[in-house]
Amino acid sequence: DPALIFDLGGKFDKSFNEAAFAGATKWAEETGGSFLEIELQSEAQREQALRRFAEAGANPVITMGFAMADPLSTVAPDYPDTKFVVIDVSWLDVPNLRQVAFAEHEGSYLVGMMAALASKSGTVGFVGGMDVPLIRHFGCGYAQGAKAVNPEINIVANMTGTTPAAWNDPVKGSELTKAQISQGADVIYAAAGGTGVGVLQTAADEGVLSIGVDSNQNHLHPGKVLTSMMKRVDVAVYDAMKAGTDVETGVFTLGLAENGVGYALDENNAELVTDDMKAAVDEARQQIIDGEISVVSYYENDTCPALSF
Amino acid sequence: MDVMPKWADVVLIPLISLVLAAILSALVIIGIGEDPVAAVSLMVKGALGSTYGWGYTLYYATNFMFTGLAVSVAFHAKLFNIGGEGQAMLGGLGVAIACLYVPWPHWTLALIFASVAAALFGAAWAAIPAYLQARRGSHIVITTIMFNFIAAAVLNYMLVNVMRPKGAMDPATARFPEAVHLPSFQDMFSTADSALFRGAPANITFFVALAACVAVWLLIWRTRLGYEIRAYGHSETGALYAGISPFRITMIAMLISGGLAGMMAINNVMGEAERLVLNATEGAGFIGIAVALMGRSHPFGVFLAAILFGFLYQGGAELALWTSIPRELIVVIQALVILFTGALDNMVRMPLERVFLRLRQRNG
Amino acid sequence: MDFLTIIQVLDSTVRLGTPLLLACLAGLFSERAGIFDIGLEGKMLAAAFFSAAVAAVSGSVWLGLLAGIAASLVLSALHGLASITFRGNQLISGVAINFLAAGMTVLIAQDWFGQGGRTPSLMGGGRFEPLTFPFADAVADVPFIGPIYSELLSGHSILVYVAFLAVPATWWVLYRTRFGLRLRAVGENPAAVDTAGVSVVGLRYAAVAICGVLCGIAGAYLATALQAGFVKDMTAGRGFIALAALIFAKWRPWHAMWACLLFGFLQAVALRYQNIDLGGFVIPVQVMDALPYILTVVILAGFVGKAIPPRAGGEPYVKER
Amino acid sequence: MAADRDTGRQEAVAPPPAIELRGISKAFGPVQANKDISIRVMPGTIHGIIGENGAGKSTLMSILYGFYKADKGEIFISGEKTQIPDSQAAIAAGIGMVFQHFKLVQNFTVLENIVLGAEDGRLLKPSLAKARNVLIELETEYGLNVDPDARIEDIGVGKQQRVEILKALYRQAEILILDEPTGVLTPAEADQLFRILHRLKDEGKTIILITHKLREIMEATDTVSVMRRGEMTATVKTSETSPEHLAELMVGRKVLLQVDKRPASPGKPILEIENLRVVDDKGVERVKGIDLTVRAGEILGIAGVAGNGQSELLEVLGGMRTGVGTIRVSGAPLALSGQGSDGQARRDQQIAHVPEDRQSEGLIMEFHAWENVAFGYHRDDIYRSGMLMNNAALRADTEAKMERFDVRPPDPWLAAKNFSGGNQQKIVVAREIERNPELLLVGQPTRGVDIGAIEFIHKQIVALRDQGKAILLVSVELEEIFSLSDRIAVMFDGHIMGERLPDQTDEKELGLLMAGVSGEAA
Ligand SMILES: Nc1ncnc2c1ncn2[C@@H]1O[C@H](COP(=O)(O)OP(=O)(O)OP(=O)(O)O)[C@@H](O)[C@H]1O
Ligand SMILES: Nc1ncnc2c1ncn2[C@@H]1O[C@H](COP(=O)(O)OP(=O)(O)OP(=O)(O)O)[C@@H](O)[C@H]1O
Ligand SMILES: [Mg+2]
Ligand SMILES: [Mg+2]
Repeated sequence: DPALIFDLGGKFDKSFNEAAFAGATKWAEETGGSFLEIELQSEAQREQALRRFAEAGANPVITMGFAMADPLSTVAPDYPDTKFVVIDVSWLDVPNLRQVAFAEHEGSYLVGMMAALASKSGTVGFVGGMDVPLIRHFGCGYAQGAKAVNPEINIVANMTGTTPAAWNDPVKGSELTKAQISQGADVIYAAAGGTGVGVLQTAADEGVLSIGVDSNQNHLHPGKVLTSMMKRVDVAVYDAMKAGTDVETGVFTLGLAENGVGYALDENNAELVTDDMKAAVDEARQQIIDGEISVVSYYENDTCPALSF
Repeated sequence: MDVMPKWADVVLIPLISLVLAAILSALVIIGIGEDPVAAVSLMVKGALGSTYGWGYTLYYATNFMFTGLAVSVAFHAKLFNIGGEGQAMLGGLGVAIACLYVPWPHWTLALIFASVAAALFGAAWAAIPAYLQARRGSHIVITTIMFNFIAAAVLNYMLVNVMRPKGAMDPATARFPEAVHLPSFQDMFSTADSALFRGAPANITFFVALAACVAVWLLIWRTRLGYEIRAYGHSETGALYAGISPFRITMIAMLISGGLAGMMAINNVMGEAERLVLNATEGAGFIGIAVALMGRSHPFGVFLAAILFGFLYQGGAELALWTSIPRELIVVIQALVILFTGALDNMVRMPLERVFLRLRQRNG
Repeated sequence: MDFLTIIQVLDSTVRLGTPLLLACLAGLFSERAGIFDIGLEGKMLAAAFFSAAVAAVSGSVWLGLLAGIAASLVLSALHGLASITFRGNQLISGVAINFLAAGMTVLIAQDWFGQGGRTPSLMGGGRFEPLTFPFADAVADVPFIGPIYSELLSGHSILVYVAFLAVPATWWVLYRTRFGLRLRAVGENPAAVDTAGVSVVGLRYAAVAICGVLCGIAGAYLATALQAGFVKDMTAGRGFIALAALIFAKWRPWHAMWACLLFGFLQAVALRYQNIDLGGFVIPVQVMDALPYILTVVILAGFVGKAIPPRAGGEPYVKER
Repeated sequence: MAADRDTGRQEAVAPPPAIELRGISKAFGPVQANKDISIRVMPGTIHGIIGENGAGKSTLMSILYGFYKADKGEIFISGEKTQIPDSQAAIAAGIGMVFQHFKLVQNFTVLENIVLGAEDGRLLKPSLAKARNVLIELETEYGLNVDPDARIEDIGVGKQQRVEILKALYRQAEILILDEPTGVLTPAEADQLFRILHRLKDEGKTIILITHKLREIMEATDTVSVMRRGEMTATVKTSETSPEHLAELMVGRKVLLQVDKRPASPGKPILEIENLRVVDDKGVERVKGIDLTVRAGEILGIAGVAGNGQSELLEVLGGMRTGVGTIRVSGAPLALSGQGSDGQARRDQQIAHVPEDRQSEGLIMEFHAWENVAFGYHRDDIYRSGMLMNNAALRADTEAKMERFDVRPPDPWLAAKNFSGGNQQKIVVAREIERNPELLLVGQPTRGVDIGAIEFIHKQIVALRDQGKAILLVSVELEEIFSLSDRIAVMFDGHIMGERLPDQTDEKELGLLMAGVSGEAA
């Protein structure tokens, strides 16, 4: 059986763990298979879960999040017959490891464009969860996309906090949203886990648009969520489980070309996305795929050309 | 004067309380549609049934011993230090700085100096609330709560903006050099043909924690300083009468407390993760409050309570591994254990006392 | 900072201060009666969940509010049982209640809704809507007064007004009624109350129950007025901040209100002014994030003298052993 | 008088006792506090109860007042069997009680304390207004004046006790129980209390009075019961007994009621105080420039109503408080603030201190007896072994002290709180006297202590004097001042009103001085 290790946020984090769980569930429903799973509670359990699942014969062992990189680099070599999969890591040199990274900045770029196109005020917002590089990475792509549409655009970016509570504080998310609205923002992108629930809610209540993250969150407030930046963790997990022990190892970066990231369009936001918007964004998408536009990753030198944190 | 023999108070009551907590936990497990017997035996086997399990149980227990002792020492001076969490975070910073920026020739030296650094950083973080309490009367409960939040911000800043290796996604420091690797139980106890404590994070710090228990016991019950701390804790006017300076005791008790909380970092940062991550303390500072209260602020009690919580953590991990029981169940079980052994102990004691009184009257 | 921004910050202050205020008053009743309560956080959380859950299921926010209060009352009763009837350690009991609420809310939420420890989003009658004062729109453009009336005073959910009315009400109950006199007495010297022929246990349970009701309203406000549903751990430490505010206020109702508004204000300011640019040097977001806490310490050290808790607080009332 | 005729008529119809207790037993865990106690208290009388510390007096009265529940036994009020499960029932039955340790809310006003639990109606204002009127009536009727709006923490213990009595009267108590009411009163206050009690008695109220002072029993009561070790050993008519007899009944042996002491032979000055001024925590000046000298081999007694600066004087001398002025001990100046002015420094300078409040200052109630025996001296080398404390030496020392000072039970492991007041005091006195200090400060050495223990403690103080040590005694008990002092200074409002020799003055003169009427003027 495959095994799935969720990160500390838990499998219902309204974010990528939940997406992974969705992918795994889909696989299980389709194949009738079953999988082992654990929601980590502490740092020390990372290695523990890897070893225990590997020893129990689980294969592949799928793990979530960049924090697994370090434990994987020590554990995976001990179990050469087990295949490991990690999401959000791309820099390890371990033979029996499949590393899946997403070009979140590219996806964020597209929704940034849509935000700028939809904005009437010339101000758009970004609400992050805890201030960590990954979230800056999201914000950075978003800002670049927005500026590509409107170089004069004003981007209000906020982080919710510095403790893990920042991922689960919808009340603070609401207040940040209200603050951004009062600063003129009329489209707000939330990359903040459970806090984002508050952002989307308040945006809907206050009559401005919001942008969801990770999975398709358009349905949360139909007609009020402009789009969602999709990060297809569910697909990555589903594919890995489907491939089973034969899963291919190596580094896989899923960008726009691979449909690993993208923006969501469905009946819930159909009315919000005009044909012009769609055309502009799709064009940019193709240009990025073709290498005509390069979206700078925050990781490249820990700064963002379009936004300062 | 006491109605009950001491053993009943120390052994029987906690045992009955634990059983009650277990029964209620079982009901909760049934409530979410799982098998309580299987769950409990999985926990016991997973946490205590192998050296591997013990290796995790004792690792967690080591953390809780430090934070529990920290709360206890302050408690003896009637200071409620809720700041263990922040002090442990800062302790981690001290360890990381000591391990990353000094080329240690051997882990023994590194351990000594990292301990000192951890204690100093933790103590420094306790010093300001202590000073404000002693000189300005600012309530230490509020200031230490505030300092927990401030510590989180400091750590976040340091890891995101200063100590993170360039381009790394993880808000964490680089891995510590091999030379400061602390011997784990596996390194210490495994032989060529039997691998004991395999992969478990318990390490030499456990013995440091044990030594800290003994040292705190000596300090509190055997030294003049400990005598003064206890005297001050029981009666401030009494301390004044005896020429014990409230300022001095408040400062010293809080510095020791903060130092102990900081020293937790040598277990989790230096011993386990071997790098400093954002979430290093994981609430151990708060568990320390429960551990100290349940251990009645006595080092031996703290030791036992820490083991109990270590067991719950590791047993909970096993549950999480092999069942799909939500991890919040463990939180509920912890709550019930704290409730019954800590807050509702009189519910057991009162009837038991009546039983013993009757026995006594019959015999005498 | 222009006038409108000030209004908005103050508006935000009111919203952020309200749950603090309700929890703080809750703690005030309990602690004034001599029962320390660090379980405010847990009670709020339980109330937040049950109010959202029942509101989601029934579609009625009022039923949700009642359920939230009931859940908080159950935990209050547990605290009372441990600390009044069985004379246990009040701090431990509070810690246990916080853990219990954190765990049980998610367990039950998962069991009921299967949405990962969340409740479904509340729609329509499942939420407390903002109350708009008469003529709020009409006067909005009047300079100065207009925004104050239409933005700051009007447009909050009814629970906000309940919270702020609870301040004079608390003051009145505490200082103008027989019950208040006895309540304050039992927190100072329970033996005096006992020998005066009044039940210490009864009074303390009453206080703990009031505490439960107020925490219940606080939780319901978070989940059904500020938000439209429950998210795990959504109280995010507000119970502890409320406790800090209570000590800050030296256990007095009007001071409690100012303390909570101060905390709310500091948070509101910090939220709005992240990344302040001081001529090239950008203040890190972490500093702004920690600012409310740093300022609290500064204010506490600089301006607020020693806070002396109710004398019998934290100690169970034991006549004979 | 009308009252006389009343009693005459009632006797004719043989009235039932106001209170009758039958077979009351009460155990606190293993301790049998009351064993099968029966007692009858006639209406319109003052009934005294005496007994050693821990004899069970307070317990018995607390049962009558519904504070404790008896394990066994019956209570009859005016001949009717009455259940008293709680204080409410006791109040309803017309019983009022003034506890040994007052049950007042410190930060409430007098008025609030009085109405607490006896409010009419849910709102406070009318209750308070009504109580204020009743209070004024009661005050004029009994001369019990206190400021209704003063906070309890701001008024003296004497006033606090009046509040307790007013509380009972406000509830229209017909039966009033007073547990050691005079322990904290000045003679004048005590006299006034007894006048009030007699008035109440004349009105037909029944009074139970618990006290350790035989003189009060002899002067005030009609009947007296003696308790010993939880049992009621005797009930006698006061007119048919004597103090010596009662003391013997109480303690089980003959007791010397007068301290046997030789005249002093004072030597060189040990303690010299010049122009000492002390300000208290609230910023009020409590000692306003006093000069005093105590010589080797003499006891200087400081008389005064509580709250006139004596406590602050002792605290400065003991290093618990700062002051300004000059103090020399054996010629060497004492630091009065800053470095070297704390209790440790005082002990280094051969000053020992029996503090006024043994429970909150002199002892740590949770500590074992053996830990308390080192309290304040815990840094001494004799209690040290290497870096640690030498607990074995401490325990040995404790056992020796317990034997020499007859501490009961002689168990070093017992916590201080589990000793009776008298024995707690013996531990403190033993610790301080056995240091053999040059100067001994003693505050209220026998407050609330039974006569057996008083006798013992007094003897020890005199013995230290006879070794040529200087002793400064502060006491509100004039009797104690008279029997111990070689010289008496009276303090009033922070000033020394005058010095007298005990055989050249009397209680009346001292009483005037204590009230601020200077000797010359009188
Ligand atoms: N609250 C209590 N809990 C347990 N035991 C108690 C309590 N109060 C009193 N006792 C026990 O009851 C006995 C009688 O105590 P009590 O206070 O009635 O004595 P007393 O005669 O009033 O003494 P004193 O003259 O010192 O006031 C004590 O020796 C003690 O052992
Ligand atoms: N809470 C208690 N638990 C156990 N024993 C107690 C308690 N309170 C009092 N005692 C016992 O009561 C006895 C007498 O206590 P009590 O308080 O009546 O002393 P006391 O002589 O009256 O002192 P004081 O007159 O200063 O109050 C002691 O021997 C002690 O063992
Ligand atoms: Mg008594
Ligand atoms: Mg007594």
